[in-house]
Amino acid sequence: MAIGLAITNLDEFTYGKSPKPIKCGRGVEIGNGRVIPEINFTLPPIDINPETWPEVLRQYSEMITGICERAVALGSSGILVEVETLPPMTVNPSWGVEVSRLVADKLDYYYEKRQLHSAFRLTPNDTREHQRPPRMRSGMYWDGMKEFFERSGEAGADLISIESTGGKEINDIALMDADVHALVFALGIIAPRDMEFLWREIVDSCKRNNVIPAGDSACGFANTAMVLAEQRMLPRVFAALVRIASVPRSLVAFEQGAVGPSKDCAYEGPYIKAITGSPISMEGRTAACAHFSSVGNISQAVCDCWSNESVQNVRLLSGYAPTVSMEQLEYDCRLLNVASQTPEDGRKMRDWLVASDSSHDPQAYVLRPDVVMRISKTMIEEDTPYLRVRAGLRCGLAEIRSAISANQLTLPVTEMKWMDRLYRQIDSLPNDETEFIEMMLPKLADAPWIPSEYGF
Amino acid sequence: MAIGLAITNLDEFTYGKSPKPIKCGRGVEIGNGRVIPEINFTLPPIDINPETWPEVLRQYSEMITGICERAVALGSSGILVEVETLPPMTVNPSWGVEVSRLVADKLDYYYEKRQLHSAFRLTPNDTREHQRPPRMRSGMYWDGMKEFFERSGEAGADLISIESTGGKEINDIALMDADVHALVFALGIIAPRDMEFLWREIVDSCKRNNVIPAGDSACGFANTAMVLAEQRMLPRVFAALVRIASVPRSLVAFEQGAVGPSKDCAYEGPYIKAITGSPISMEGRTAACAHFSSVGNISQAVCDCWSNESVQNVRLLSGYAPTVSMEQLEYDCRLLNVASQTPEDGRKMRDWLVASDSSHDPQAYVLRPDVVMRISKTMIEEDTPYLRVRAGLRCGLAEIRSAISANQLTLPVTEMKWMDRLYRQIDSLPNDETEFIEMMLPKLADAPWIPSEYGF
Amino acid sequence: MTDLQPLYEAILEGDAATAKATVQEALIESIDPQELLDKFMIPAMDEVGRRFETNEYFVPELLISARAMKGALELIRPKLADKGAKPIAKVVIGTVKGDLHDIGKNLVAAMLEGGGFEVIDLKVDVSPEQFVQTAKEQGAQIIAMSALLTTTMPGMKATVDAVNNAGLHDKVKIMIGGAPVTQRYADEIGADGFSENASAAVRLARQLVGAE
Amino acid sequence: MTDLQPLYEAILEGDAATAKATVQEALIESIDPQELLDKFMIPAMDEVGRRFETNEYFVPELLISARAMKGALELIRPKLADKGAKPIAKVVIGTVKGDLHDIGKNLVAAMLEGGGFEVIDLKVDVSPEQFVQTAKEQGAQIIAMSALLTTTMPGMKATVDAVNNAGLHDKVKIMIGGAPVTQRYADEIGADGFSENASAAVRLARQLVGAE
Ligand code: B12
Ligand code: B12
Ligand code: SF4
Ligand code: SF4
Ligand SMILES: [Zn+2]
Ligand SMILES: [Zn+2]
Ligand SMILES: [Zn+2]
Repeated sequence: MAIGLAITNLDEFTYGKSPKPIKCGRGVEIGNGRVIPEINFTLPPIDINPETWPEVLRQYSEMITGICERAVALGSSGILVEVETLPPMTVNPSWGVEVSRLVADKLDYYYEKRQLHSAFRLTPNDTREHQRPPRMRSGMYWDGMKEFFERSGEAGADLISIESTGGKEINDIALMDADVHALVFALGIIAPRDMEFLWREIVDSCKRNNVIPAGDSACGFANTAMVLAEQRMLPRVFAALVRIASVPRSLVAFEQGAVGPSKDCAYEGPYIKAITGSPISMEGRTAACAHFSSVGNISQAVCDCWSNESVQNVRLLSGYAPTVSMEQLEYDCRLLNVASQTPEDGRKMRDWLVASDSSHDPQAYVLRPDVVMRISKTMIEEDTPYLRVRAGLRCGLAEIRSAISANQLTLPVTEMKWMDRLYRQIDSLPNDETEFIEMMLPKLADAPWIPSEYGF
Repeated sequence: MAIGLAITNLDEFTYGKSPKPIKCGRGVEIGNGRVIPEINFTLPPIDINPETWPEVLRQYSEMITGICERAVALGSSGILVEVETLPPMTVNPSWGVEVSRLVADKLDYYYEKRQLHSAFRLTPNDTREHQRPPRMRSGMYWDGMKEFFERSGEAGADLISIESTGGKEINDIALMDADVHALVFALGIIAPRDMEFLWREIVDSCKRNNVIPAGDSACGFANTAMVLAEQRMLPRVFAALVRIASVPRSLVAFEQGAVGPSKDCAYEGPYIKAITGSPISMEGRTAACAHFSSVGNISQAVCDCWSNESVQNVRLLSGYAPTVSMEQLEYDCRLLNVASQTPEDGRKMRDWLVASDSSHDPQAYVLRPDVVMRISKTMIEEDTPYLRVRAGLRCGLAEIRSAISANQLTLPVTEMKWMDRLYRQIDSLPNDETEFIEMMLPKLADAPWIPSEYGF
Repeated sequence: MTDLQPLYEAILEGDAATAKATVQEALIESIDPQELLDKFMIPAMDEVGRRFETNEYFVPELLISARAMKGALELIRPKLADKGAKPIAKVVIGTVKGDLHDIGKNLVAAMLEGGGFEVIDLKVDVSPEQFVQTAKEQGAQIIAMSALLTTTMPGMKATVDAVNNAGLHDKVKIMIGGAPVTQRYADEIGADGFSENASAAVRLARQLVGAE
Repeated sequence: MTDLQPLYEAILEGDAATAKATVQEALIESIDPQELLDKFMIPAMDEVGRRFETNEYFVPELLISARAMKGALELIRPKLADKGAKPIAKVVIGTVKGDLHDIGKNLVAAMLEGGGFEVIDLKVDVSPEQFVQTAKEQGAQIIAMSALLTTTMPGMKATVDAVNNAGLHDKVKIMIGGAPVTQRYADEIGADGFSENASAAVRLARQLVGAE
């Protein structure tokens, strides 16, 4: 269990550099001085079935070829390519393996013929919630996932990630009601239990297959809140707290052996980097194709990979959308890497990225590197995910409150009343985890989850 | 005729600031300290006819609403909106006016209800080449254009631009053969003659309608070359020279009374800014949706507006593509504007933008602010467009040559032999314009153009 | 006589206890339940809707008010003349086959209920057959489908086709939604309506059954 | 005997004068024209194509070589046995109605000519009727259309429909291209082929007429 932060000096908390860099794939280094693009892509509207399968493969081939060609044309020093499978490809791992292999082979080709450095992150889905309520540790969905992990080497993966969803059944309820207690139960109690189970399996499988266990994303939790806040369905300040509350959960993957880069859509990445020292992938304005956000620049401040999250293979005026993303990411990385040729200049760039967003939205504010370090510190002083979530929420809300007083952050008037509501809810969280669990179990008796899947 | 550069100090040649700022539209200032986004958008595949017209209007309404909503949500301090009409809307100006009015009304609405500052640039097409060979000064196409200019006030335009094509008949030939003499004839002799004629009309019309004449783009000339170079159809070094050769032509609009901001796709903008002091709009990585380029960052170095060029109204995972562009542009501008809070820092950012691209491609190299200033200076020491083009090409090629020797620029080996070829062609351009014209007219006797339309 | 303004306030604030207590008192005092509904409860929900549309209220506030409304309604419904209490129409809703994104669908369902519709929620991963069968059995007037994945969108077309094949499309209107769905797609597959968000979904549903 | 290697070099370098001079000398020396073609000229153009595809050559070099080839070919054509000299097929090409972007179309036309096709170039802004009429009159085997504007793409469908209506589609294959065009669009409108670029267009044309 971590006792101190891996990064203790704010000056050393910056983009492109992390205390524990990674070498992977075809000559790629992550977190060792340069930010590299992480490019993601997906299918346009199409049904996935045996009949459409050849077309699916054609599309993946078209996408990865366009991407590699553009990366070569721009003289990229290296790219990270992610394939996040679609559910049918995980339920039927042979499909997933086939698509992945196709991509890996192309990367080999471009490495040999055109000297393009690359690494390949494979992200199988968490399909366990295809059953409702989900079964987390058995059944056909879990079997499919396990098979896929086991075949990740065959699939050509250099890194494995997942956006796991254990605890989301309760988190969804928490979001709809902006209910802090349910949120803490989801992210502080049951999600970490599932993460421990899941990541032990993944790390073991990675060892057998010589693949790097990279990290997990609280996407189904905190990004859902972010997207809802962006649609004005939830208060932004609540979404900011959900982000903080997701940190202890995502950290579990690293405690089990993940080494990064964390997933692009894990906007909790800066916390992970501060705590563990592992490199992180992040996304922001370049991911506007996938979701709008209020952290377009600040999300870049301490990234090691810079991503577009995901874009469909649609035709734009210049070419296909994945190729367009590739170009944008490469230019963004070029700029960051030129700026960081001296540490002082790199920090200047980082601070501009931070300053350009941090006062507009509490979700941006809690990604400020100094704020991240302070909140992370209070969190890891605690020993269990529950206490860490509680400490993080307390500290986070206090940070937001004092930023507002100091005019460093503006909050829409409609959200002001939420400050007190949230404070009261956080304040009433008991010290004792068992007490909290006993308080919550009856309240969640009717919720669509199976307590025994989480060891209750 | 200009005798000196409007910007003589490299330190004052930077983004967001120009010697002759513009106030326009609903509280927008351009070139007065802050870079603002210029957002462009166009229809997805659809035939334009009376039957589809309601759907066309619905699409424009959808696009501008999405854009304004996002700009408000991100707290934008002001946007420039461009509508570049499609040919049927210029041939039938009532259609063009209707679409423009719809957009202008939405901007009024968002200004009044949501305090969104905005200005509206209307860019009717140059449809004269719908006839081949084109008639430049009479006929139904020219009549339609004149009518549209005259109705620009009614259409709600704050600024008028055009991407005029006079001389392109010859320029197209020059590009296919990489023929410098034909290029100089197109851009140094006939294009400026047409620009003088056309922009006198536009400026007069603008005066009558209280609209600002903004500027023209050598898109049909230099961007065609750029796109062809990007597709490896033309040498990059040739495309760089085409860019330089286009400057005297685009300058004519300003000599006739245009005041900027020049068009986004006029990558010759930095030259225009150095020479005239007018603010410019530029595009780069954010315009990858419209065309790939090798100037994604450097194009931003001295911009006053920052654009996406054009994107179709297609659905991406987050929302419609124009809304996605709006978000990306706004974040880019935020970053630039935060960085330029002190002049030194603004220059630092500018220099990083420059350094990140300038050594990769001669097209990027000739956009280096110092190079721009040197080439601009030799150009305006001459009195006629022909001599300016000749001087610019000489100086430009010499700059590229010495950059290569100094290892400040790498050129693909396949292009090396072109350096000498181009040098010989440039070197053989006569001092005397009349001599040059007499040399060229017989060679172009079979070309698809009408000399009398250019006063021959 | 009981002051009834607190009923309005209680629904607006989502205070179910006070709402129910006020209704009970009023019923003891024999105040016309129709008047309670028309003068206080419905205006309160209208105000909730307005605040939500103008971004003064967020989803949690909307849901909590809807629950207060529901609680109060349960008390007066038995006492109401039949006419006022009938739902506008029955809606069968669910996410399409393979799609587990249900937050949007849940919101649409909640808003439809708040808007006076009876909602039969088939939850997630619903096959065309299930939609058709339930709509038939329950005599529903609307089938509402949600999809968030471009790869599950074809399930919408499959359902429209199934409805057509079952000869049901003259009795049932089909509405669709979800982030990747567009009006164009709705037209293409022969759905009767599409809307961008949950509030618009209620207006759309009203239009489809001719209630607006 | 004349050294013929300079003929190969001249075409490769696009030196039309030398190419023609060498051919003339060779013909005086009664060298078999078929041998000139097969051993020197065609291999030279093949090498030009290879260099273009591998980005060693740019368009100007391609065009200038094609012109040298054409000049040399004109000299030997009258002396060739009929069989070798017939074009593979006739192609009617143009940009669709309303579209003036012709650079891509011109390249495709030049490459098709270089690849042994006879090309009838209707230039720009070509109506469906013009395509159909010309194809009929000239007995063409291929109609090739180019569009760069999303707003003119529907002209491709209109032309396919016109070809179908004229009962011509069993005699003529339709190929399309241009930046916004996709394979999917080609399938959708019933065109027979699409290609991304000019070199691929030649391969496609060969396939369509069964020459490959
Ligand atoms: C939350 C979320 C999840 C959560 C879902 C939680 C839940 N219980 O629903 C989790 C993490 C589980 C998840 C999983 C997956 N997701 Co997801 N997810 C999202 C996310 C972030 C937000 C969706 C959301 O809830 N929005 C908020 C609601 C309120 O909006 P809404 O659904 O659009 O609904 C509104 C309107 O559309 C409308 N509406 C909705 N339904 C209906 C119906 C009718 C009849 C009408 C009239 C109106 C209407 O009204 C609603 C309210 O205003 C989106 C990103 C995005 N930008 O949308 C991705 C997104 C949809 N997911 C995506 C993906 C890829 C997946 C996964 C496949 C990931 C993976 N590889 O494992 C899995 C698939 C699981 C499955 N089989 O369905 C992609 C889809 C890409 C694609 N090709 O289609 C998206 C777009 C993310 C991205 N940018 O890549 N996801
Ligand atoms: C050059 C150019 C022009 C020049 C055209 C010069 C000329 N003589 O052709 C000028 C300036 C005149 C021009 C005008 C306009 N243009 Co323009 N233009 C371009 C540009 C920059 C490059 C096109 C080009 O020549 N590419 C190079 C060639 C070699 O590539 P290609 O055409 O794709 O061809 C290759 C393949 O597609 C294929 N191919 C092509 N045809 C065929 C046919 C067959 C059968 C096959 C098999 C293959 C094939 O092989 C070719 C070689 O490899 C594009 C930008 C872009 N990103 O493409 C915009 C672009 C096409 N233009 C655009 C627009 C909007 C216009 C105007 C409407 C602008 C205006 N508002 O006035 C006018 C319209 C004029 C008209 N009625 O047609 C938009 C289209 C947007 C839309 N909604 O569709 C584009 C995409 C620019 C943008 N990003 O906004 N344009
Ligand atoms: S954030 Fe947007 S996209 Fe990234 S993955 Fe979550 S849903 Fe899955
Ligand atoms: S550059 Fe690309 S897009 Fe910009 S306008 Fe020219 S063609 Fe017309
Ligand atoms: Zn995710
Ligand atoms: Zn992701
Ligand atoms: Zn342009």
